[in-house]
Amino acid sequence: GGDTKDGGGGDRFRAAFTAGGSQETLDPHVAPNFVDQARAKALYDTLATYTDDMSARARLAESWESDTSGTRWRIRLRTAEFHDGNPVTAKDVLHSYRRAADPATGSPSQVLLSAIDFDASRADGERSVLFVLKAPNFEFPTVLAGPGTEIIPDGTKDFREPIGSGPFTYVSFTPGGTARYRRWADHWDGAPHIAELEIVPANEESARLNALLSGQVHYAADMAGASVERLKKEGSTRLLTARRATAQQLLLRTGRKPFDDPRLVRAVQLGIDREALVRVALAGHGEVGNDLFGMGLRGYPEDLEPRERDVDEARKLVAEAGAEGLAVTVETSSVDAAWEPAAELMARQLREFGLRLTANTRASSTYFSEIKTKGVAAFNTTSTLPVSDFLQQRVRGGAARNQTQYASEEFDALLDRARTTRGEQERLGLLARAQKIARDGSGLLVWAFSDANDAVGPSVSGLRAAPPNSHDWARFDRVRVG
Amino acid sequence: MTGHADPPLLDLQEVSAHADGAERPLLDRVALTVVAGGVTAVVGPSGSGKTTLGLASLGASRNGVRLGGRALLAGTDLLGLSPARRPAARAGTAAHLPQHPETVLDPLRRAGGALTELAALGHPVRAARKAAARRVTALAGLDWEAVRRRFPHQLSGGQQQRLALASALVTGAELLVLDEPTSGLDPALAHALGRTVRALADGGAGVLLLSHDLRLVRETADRVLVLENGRVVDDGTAPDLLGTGAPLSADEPPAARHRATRELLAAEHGTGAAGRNTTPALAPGGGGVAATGVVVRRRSGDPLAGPVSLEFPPGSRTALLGPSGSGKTTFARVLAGLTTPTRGDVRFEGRPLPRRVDRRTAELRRVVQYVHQSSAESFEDHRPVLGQLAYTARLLRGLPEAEATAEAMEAAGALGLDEALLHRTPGRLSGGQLQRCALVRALTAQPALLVCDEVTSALDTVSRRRVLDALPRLLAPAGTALLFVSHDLPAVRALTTEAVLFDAGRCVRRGPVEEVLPAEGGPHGLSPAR
Amino acid sequence: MRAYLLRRSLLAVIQCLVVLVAVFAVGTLLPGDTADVLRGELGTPEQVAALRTQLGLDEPAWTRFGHWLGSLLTGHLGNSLTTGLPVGDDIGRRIGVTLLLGVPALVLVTVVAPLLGTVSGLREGSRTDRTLNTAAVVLHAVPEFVLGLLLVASVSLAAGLLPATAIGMDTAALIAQPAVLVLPVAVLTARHLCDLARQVRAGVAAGRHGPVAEHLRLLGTRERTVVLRHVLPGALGPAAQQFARCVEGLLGGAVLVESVFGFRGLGSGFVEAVQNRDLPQVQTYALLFAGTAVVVNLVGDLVAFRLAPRREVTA
Amino acid sequence: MTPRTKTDAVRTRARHPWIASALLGVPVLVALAGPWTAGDAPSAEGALPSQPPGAGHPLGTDVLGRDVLWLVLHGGASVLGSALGALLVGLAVGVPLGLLAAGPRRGFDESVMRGLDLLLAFPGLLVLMTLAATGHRDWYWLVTVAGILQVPAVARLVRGAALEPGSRTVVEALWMQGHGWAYIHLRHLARQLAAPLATDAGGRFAVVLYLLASANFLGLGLPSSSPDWAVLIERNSDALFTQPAAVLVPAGLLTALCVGGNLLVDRALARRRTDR
Ligand SMILES: Nc1ncnc2c1ncn2[C@@H]1O[C@H](COP(=O)(O)OP(=O)(O)OP(=O)(O)O)[C@@H](O)[C@H]1O
Ligand SMILES: Nc1ncnc2c1ncn2[C@@H]1O[C@H](COP(=O)(O)OP(=O)(O)OP(=O)(O)O)[C@@H](O)[C@H]1O
Ligand SMILES: [Mg+2]
Ligand SMILES: [Mg+2]
Repeated sequence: GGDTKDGGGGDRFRAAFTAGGSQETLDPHVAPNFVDQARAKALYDTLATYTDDMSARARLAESWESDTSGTRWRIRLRTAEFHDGNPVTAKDVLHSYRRAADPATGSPSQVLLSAIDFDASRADGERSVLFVLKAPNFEFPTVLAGPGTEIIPDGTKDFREPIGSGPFTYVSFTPGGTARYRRWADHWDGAPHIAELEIVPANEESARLNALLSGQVHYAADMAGASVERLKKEGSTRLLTARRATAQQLLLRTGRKPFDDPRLVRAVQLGIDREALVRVALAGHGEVGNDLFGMGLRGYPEDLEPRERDVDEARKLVAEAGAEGLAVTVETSSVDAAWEPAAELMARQLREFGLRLTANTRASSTYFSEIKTKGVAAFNTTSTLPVSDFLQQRVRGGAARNQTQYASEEFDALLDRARTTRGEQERLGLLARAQKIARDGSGLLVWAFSDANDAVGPSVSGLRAAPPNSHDWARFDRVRVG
Repeated sequence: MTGHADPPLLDLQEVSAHADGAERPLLDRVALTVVAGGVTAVVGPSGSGKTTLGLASLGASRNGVRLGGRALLAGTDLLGLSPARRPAARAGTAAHLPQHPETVLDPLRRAGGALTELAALGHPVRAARKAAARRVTALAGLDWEAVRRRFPHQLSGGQQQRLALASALVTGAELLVLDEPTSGLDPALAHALGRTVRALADGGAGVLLLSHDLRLVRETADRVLVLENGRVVDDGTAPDLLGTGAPLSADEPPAARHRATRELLAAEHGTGAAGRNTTPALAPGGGGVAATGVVVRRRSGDPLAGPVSLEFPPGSRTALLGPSGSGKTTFARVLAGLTTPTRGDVRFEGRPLPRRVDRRTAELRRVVQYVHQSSAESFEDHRPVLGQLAYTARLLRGLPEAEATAEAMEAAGALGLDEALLHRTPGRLSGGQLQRCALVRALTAQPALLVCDEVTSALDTVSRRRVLDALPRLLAPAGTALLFVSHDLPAVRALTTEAVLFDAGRCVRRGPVEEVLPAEGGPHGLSPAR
Repeated sequence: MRAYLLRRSLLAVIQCLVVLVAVFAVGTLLPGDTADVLRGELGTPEQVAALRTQLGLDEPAWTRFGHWLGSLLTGHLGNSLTTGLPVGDDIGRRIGVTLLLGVPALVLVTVVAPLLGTVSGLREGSRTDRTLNTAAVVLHAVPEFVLGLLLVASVSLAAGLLPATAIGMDTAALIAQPAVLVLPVAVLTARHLCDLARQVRAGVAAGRHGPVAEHLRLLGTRERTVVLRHVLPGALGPAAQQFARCVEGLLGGAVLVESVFGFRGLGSGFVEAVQNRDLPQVQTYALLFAGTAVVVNLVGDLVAFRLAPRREVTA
Repeated sequence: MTPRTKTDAVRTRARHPWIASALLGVPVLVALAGPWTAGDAPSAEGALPSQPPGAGHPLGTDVLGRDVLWLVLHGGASVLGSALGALLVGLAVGVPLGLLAAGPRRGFDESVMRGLDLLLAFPGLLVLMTLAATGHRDWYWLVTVAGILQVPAVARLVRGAALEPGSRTVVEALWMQGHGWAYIHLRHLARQLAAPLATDAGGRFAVVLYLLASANFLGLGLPSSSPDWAVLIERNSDALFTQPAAVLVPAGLLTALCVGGNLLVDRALARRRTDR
């Protein structure tokens, strides 16, 4: 469709996202960016989805149940069809999960899915799947909602003309370019209200903002600092602000000098001025963090005291460690606009108690792969995830994504116990205990939670603010225009 | 001849010219007329204001010169118009041949195109322009086919001169202002030019001729004015004022002509033989500068000069003669290291000199000095001349600045240049003054060989006499050999002992001057013996 | 002339090769590779290693370069590491966008710059000149994105006259809706236009008082002819070089304008390719840019050669 | 008789270029005197970022919550220094190369120009990215590289402009008179080149300026927290509409600088032409 009339026509909805460029595919299992998720949500369904607090809610799955050990999970599918008219069956689910669990595919959920013993798992009739896990896990349902676990028809390898069971059907797509979809009237959850959906790339924030303000798009994802201010002033557009959506972290590598000395880790924890960081680096659009991931999510220990700044104590700790005047380099990049101001501010704050912090700005595209091996301190952000997943993947000793090199047998044991614990309350209690331990020693400092902002045009209804990764974020089948 | 009822083509009334900072006016209430069909000539010593007058008569002036009075061109007072409106008043009515034609030819335009374009001024019909361009090219003494596709820098000095003349003629103007039209031409061409000018006048054009070439003036002019220090000091018909060209008879009443006129006439003849008498004997056993087997070709392979082998023993005086475009300058430039020969080399005391001047050490640069044919272009235009002259002795002979300046001033004085002149920038000197400056600059190097390319072409008879007299004296101290490239046969006779005749890039005759040159007063050409 | 052209063309090929080798060498100096970029934050070491093998990145660098060069000789530009598709596909799409921006800008610059430069140069020191000249310098000195954003805010958002961005539009859509191009082309043009116009202005101002021009006036040539046939050609000599830079700048993609207005042209494509460490793609871009630069320079040289003939005598 | 042949260029001579001088003078003054007039530390540290002008902050705050006025007063010297430095590097290398290429040696001409073509054909962005990635992040690297990147363009310009004056009679006469390469090229020819070169340098200054600024986002050169005007513009670009002062004040100063400088250069050139 070459028609590119401005939005507002009623039946076509255009949404602008930061895109990944020419590397993009419609393969839902390779979904590194938010825009991939938005596209996947249009075309595909997952077995479950996340609610705002990251607990799992059924979607294509009608229900799930486990045996008492938590190793065998039976999933029952609802009646649903793919766009080509074929029903969604257990076979499709197994194919999808097998594919996503293959490291060569590159699914973000690969680590979680690799816990499934596919040789033992099987289809149990047309609409029922039996998953057998390699180890018991009562948090398994959250895996079913993970990104990169979309259900594709059995045997699918090619995604040039993708077929899914989502609310929209594929029309056209060029990598790095516009993706077009049409309403699918036969979706099990009811047909979308809009006739067409276009997801357009615009990497520059100002371009997205201008497009929204001039009515060229209805939805502009990922608005930050100054744009948010401008939108607030603007008035006619509406901001969708998901509070505490992104955990802003400072990773201190406890496996390396100088942060192998817990006194220095503690000094930094005590010494940084989180209020100031939120006020300046996040321009006030966030909340002070308590060095724990997942504020407001299921499993977050709400009862912990907030960290109070204590410069004297920090200075003492630094002196004890014999590290006065020690130069530390923190890795940053332009991946997140808050990092460089934060680094600058932290440098000033750390100077107050004797540490000299300098920032090393790395190229954004290879930042994450570089900090896996390089440096002693680095910035990082994580958007909303189930707390247990986060702990499993980032904090557990030896986990692939554990970048602080924290290793605590006590913490690992608590996590293991939690997984095998059936009772929800009991399980969350164990998780809370684990988190308390990790909070002091893991070197993973969550210094703030920043808001995530999207904006919609004046004619748009049916969208609400929701954290990225959750079900309602960037979901356009309930949207109305006009 | 036209009747007096017609208004004159050009009528200058009380024209004055003032320069910033000059104590006396460059032109002092000059009046003159040029009528259709007539040739009015202005003669006068170098620096008397001829060029200034020529420009003023077209309502123009050089930088820093202010004009006053009235210059009526075909009845219109040019000086009364704003500068922007003057070109339109001149278009097709008046044309100018400047004294330094090389500076006014557009370096980016081929000769043919530039001429055709200028033809538009006098030929509204497009078709006629090409034909007109062809015709005037022939009239100026050039071969259309040969020059049509050439850029100005691909032409010899004389050819540039003729091209500039052609551009003046092609506008079809009724009034021609010709400033030294024969300065770069060989005698045959100069003679032909005289006939052309006369023919043009007879055809109805008016000509204002500014020249030091008294022979040309005699041949063409109806009326002659003598200018001195910006004032008209003598005025009359050509025969009355200039006579026949024979030496002045002693019994003529002094009052008949002004002193300045008499000086001009007196200097025309009897060139001092002093130069030749003082020629030292040739040093035996060679030495000095020698060119061996020099050949110059264009990139395309066309030969420009050579093969030529010549020797210049210390103290020798050689003339290099030949028709315009015969390769004299090309050869001279090879000696100076300005043109790289395709084959052959230049040796000094048996050792080859580096081929390019920038590869020569100060010591070796001193060996051959060269005075450019277009001497006016060889100065930096933003600094006073004196400083530029003094550099030679400073850089090449290591003299301190004060001494070098004094020496340059002395040499300049010997050539008739006032000290005051030397403190000006080159743009404020006359053509003849600059030419002598260029000579001073080369002389003060005290070279082994001095190559002079047409150093008398811009000089009036008086200045020329001074130069010819002074030159041998100035060359003597260092035993400098002289290669005198010239069309000026009397000067050649006065100055040199040996002569080389070039034609089409080859040396066609050589020997003592008397043998190579035709007898004095004979035919104007130098017919090469084959 | 023909021999010269032939020699330069041969040289051009060699130059491009040298640039390619250099670009590749530099590319291998950059940290990380495509596998790192594609797997990003969430990639586990196994996933990255698997991808690396799959992409052939575990081969030595020069073997890869050899492969790429080999396929280039057979007329294929190779496949992108990130998409697995022929690199020509993506670049082909982007060239259209860049040409749509660059060519109009180029035409504008070519026509308007000599015009403004001449007008200004002929009236050197006058009010017109000072106004034009000041405007030119201001436009040139204001950062491109500030200019772009201010234009969008005033023309598009406040006045609603022109579309604000080109996001989501491909070549066909742009052709169908050329109004989108107006603002970005204006921003692109502004900078180069000013550069070139000022260069022409300086040349004209210098040439109009030169001896040749004065003499032509003395012969009665009309001012227009003096300017058009003599002064302007003389001024265009140095400007030709500036013009060559401008062609290069416009055809090589304009990263800033592309991002402000949301275009997907060669400029952003190249940045993306470098960020993705997609060396086959980077090299193809480099080849394209180097080729453009070499050709543009050749043309610039020929023009300069004609506008400033050398005194050549001997071989 | 009153003088009549006055050209418009002469007329301007009478008036002093107050406007141009002020345009150039104010930014230079701010750059040089700024650090003395403002204290050592920005006042009211840790204020809200990107606040419009108000009490305590006459020009508002920047993205880091620092006082824009303080930053502006402190950030001129580095921007002028580094841009001028880069420009000088470009000129110092480019001008002699261009002059050499315009000289009589064809072979040399070809090899220099073709060599520079390579540099011209090489994507400059890649050079910057590589520098950043290989750890050469100090400002002098950036200044040098930004300067080197200007060399081909400068050299080409110089060569093009020097070809014609370089083959004039006067140059030959100067050689013959014993002048060296340096005098002829750097004093005599440089005068002829002054006009195109000065015009180009005026524009190139802006180019270098923003090249340096944009390199900051690659992590090159000055730290992103430095008060440098160019960095300020770059860093605050997102807030152009909410806190315009943070962008427009430094941008205005830089623009004034460029405009003033260029106008003065133009005048000087015009004056030289009429004075001859
Ligand atoms: N701008 C100027 N300022 C001061 N003096 C000048 C200026 N222009 C020319 N002159 C002087 O005015 C006088 C007349 O110069 P002009 O060129 O008219 O002489 P000329 O008669 O043509 O001499 P020649 O025969 O040597 O060409 C000379 O002495 C010259 O030095
Ligand atoms: N650069 C060039 N390219 C092509 N032809 C040239 C070039 N320079 C000179 N010529 C030609 O070479 C021939 C010899 O020129 P040269 O200047 O040596 O003559 P000349 O004897 O000095 O003449 P004149 O007496 O007119 O000064 C002329 O026909 C001229 O047109
Ligand atoms: Mg004269
Ligand atoms: Mg000659």
